[in-house]
Amino acid sequence: MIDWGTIIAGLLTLAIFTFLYGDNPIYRFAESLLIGVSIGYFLVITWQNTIVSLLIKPLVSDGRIGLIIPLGLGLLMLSRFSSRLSFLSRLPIAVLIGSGAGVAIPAMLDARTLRQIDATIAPLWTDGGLAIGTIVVVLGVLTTLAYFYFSRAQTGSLGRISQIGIYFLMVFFGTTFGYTVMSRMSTFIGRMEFLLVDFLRLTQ
Amino acid sequence: MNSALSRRLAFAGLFIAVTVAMLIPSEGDVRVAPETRQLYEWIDSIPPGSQVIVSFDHEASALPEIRPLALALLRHCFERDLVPIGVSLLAEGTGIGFALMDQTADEYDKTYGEDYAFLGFKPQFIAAILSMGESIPATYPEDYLGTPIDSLPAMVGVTTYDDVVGVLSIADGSMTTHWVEYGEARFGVPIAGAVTAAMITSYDPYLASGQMVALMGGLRGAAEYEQLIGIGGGGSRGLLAQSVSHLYVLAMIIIGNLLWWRARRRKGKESV
Amino acid sequence: MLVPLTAWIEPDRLPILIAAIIATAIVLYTTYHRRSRDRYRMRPIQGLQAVEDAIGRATEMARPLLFTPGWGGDIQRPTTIAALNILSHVAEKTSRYDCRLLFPTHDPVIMSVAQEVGREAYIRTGHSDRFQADDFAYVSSSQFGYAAAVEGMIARENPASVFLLGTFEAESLILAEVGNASGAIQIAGTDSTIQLAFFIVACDYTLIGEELFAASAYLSQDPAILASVRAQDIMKVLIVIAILTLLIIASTVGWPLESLSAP
Amino acid sequence: MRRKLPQIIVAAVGLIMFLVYFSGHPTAQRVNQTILVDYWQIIFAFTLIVGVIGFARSNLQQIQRGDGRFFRIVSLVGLVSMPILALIGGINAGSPFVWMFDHVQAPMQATVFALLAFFVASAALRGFRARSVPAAILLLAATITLLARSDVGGATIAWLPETAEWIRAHPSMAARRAILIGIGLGSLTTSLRILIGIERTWLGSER
Repeated sequence: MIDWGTIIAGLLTLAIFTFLYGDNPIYRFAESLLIGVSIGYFLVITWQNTIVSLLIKPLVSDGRIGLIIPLGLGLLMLSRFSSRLSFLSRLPIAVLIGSGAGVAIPAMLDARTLRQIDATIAPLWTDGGLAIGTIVVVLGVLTTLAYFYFSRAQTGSLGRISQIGIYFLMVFFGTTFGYTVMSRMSTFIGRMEFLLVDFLRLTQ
Repeated sequence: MNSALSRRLAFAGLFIAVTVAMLIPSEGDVRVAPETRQLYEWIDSIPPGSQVIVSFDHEASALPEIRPLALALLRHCFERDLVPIGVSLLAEGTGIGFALMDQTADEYDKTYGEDYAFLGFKPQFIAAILSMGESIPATYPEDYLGTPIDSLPAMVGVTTYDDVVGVLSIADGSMTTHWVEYGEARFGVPIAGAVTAAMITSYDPYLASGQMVALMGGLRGAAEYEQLIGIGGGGSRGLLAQSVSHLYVLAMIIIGNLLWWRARRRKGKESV
Repeated sequence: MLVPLTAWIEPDRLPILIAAIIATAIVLYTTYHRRSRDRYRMRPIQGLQAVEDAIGRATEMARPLLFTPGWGGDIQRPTTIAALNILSHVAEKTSRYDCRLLFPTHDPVIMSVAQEVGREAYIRTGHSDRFQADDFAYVSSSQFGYAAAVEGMIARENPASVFLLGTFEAESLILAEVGNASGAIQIAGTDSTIQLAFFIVACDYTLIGEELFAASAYLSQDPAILASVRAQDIMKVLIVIAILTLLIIASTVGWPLESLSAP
Repeated sequence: MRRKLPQIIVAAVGLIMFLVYFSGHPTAQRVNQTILVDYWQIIFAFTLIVGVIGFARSNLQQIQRGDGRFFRIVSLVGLVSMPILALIGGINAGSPFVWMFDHVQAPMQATVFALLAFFVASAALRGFRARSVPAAILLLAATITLLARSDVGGATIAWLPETAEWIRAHPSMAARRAILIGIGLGSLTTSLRILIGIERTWLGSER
């Protein structure tokens, strides 16, 4: 039996790879199809998991009348299609933005600030001598923070300190670049595995 | 050399190098990084029968890296008789996560609904994480297949994060950050991450501060984990091609720098 | 109605509440204390001139300008808000010079808000007739559907300048490399730290992390936004002082408390 | 009114969400749940519908105008086919909807992702120059990281993996931590500005 799924997947894979030579109609066909299908997929999944499971079912079968309010707010979004009424869509957007900001404040303070300060603090020297690792971390955190100080020109001693911060940043970018190369290569190898093993059957 | 040509040459070289490396069979042990061992030991220490949330926070595109990671972890979970509860913060993780759980459950003769469950996707990840912290049944009145979750034995006794051992986030992006910043910070649920190699350094401060209990990443991490649980898989394959590709990129950097140096020297001479 | 306070407040979250109150006080002070606000000067961020040049270039070449906020963010993300602030500035310029502005996004909410921001900028300059709402388009929520769409747009519309400002994930290098190959001037800025290495390599100018927030303040010269940059700097100074003090305590007498914040 | 009311809503909802963070009281939890699940999620679903309609409309207009007609039609067919398939066969394993995802969407997406490997190679050839001290540091860190994680036939330099791990756990982590703190503060002040009502960009035009 012909495995149409693998054949189609293989051809579409090759179609995307043609972009490496340059933009062309084959790639553009694949791209257009991908955009359409991916929007359709997301729409279906969101419809099923949100509109049906969180709105229609509880409203119709459990009679949760309170859901009329978010339903109404959601419907206000549709006012965007009228230029006269589109300001109404600001109300639901206001709910999204307001709640997002409200939950972000404590989360940012806790997870990103207090906990990270806390983790930076450790004795700089112990009975065994200087704690080199801790000292490097402290130096890195402080000098990099200095680089992100915008209220004064980066000259004089602040300039020198923030220059050290740049060196730390570069170590981070370098390490990250290394790991990202690994990731990207893994993905490519994965696609090649599909092409060589499943599609062309060149190897096991 | 003009830039379009050099680009295409660089592309062609990568194609050839990787293809050749993949056609050569290779095997061998790898050195296990400490962070991979840490994750292994964390899962190994969980008492059998405990529920653990496995969150498939990735899209289909990262599958080559995600799949071996997810399979190795799920196998370990099932082998230890843990009860994984699958969720997803990204729509595409839904179908993939369900298929991966299904596949590994079969290998260990586990029954859906009793030994594991899959709740599916909720959009707007921050809202999803926070509302699960208040009540999982209210966030997911039914599972992915449409069964009411109070009828699933696997979900018995699970109402909030307090009732699970932790969250294992399998991610190709920054979703694990949201688990840390909203799930851990607010509800104190332990977070472990299995992420693509590219993402791993961005989580280092969270691992160092204890906001994450464990972290491993990449195809290489998957290979190490496979070695720890003694089951070969996608991570161990392709390791040679992986190493070759790293060396190829290093070669590109060196060639680029040599060309640039030469051009600069020539320019320097002309101006003198 | 007498309820014990502890029933309502979790004691272990108090440090965060205190920190939030301090932060609010600092923001209010820098925003509303007029005298100190008027005296405040932010240091110019290197290369912001590049933003103006990029807009000028698109006009001269009569080619569009493409601005995209990346795949990773949603409207609640401050990075997105900062990017939209910059968009407002860019849109004002493009409306004056009648330069086409393309804004593809992966998020329908961002699309709605960006349309509002764009329209507002065009109205401000008196060119509302030039505003094209359809150029502020939702393309796909899927990461690589979005990447493919923007990549195709860059290859075909051939924008003279590309602005990649916002939250980016793996799609960053695809967009930056395609833009680079097309010869566009590229300005990137993101708080997604892993992508920065790639932006630094492939783009003409890159705003690193917080510089994006600062750039939005500097470009708009909006006193309220400048005030918040200053507020952040004050907080940073407090953090540095706190770290140094606590380090000395921890190294000499030992740190008495188990942890600063909630577990 | 057109600007005031949204601002009041933002401030009210934001303040509520901020305050419930500090409370474990059942009422607070219920409020939290209502806003997060009922409001946030449901409103988002509707904005998605708006986005999809906008996408379809702009494609239809372009089809009428005649630019890229064929490709626009392909997009629209792709878009419409997924809900139709879902209606016919459901969305569970084995359905045509899932088949489309597995054999059309997923492979293409993974391949777009795989293009990155090539862009990494060309960026490495073209962009990574040891022009200055910072650039040289970046290159050195990248080289150590990559070499430490490539062992061809078990051959590695003994000290390399440990050095790479130390770099990642100390200097690299420190810089990342400072970035995290900085961005945390940036996010914090932006959120505060939104709640206080100083930040109004999102409101857009006066009309």
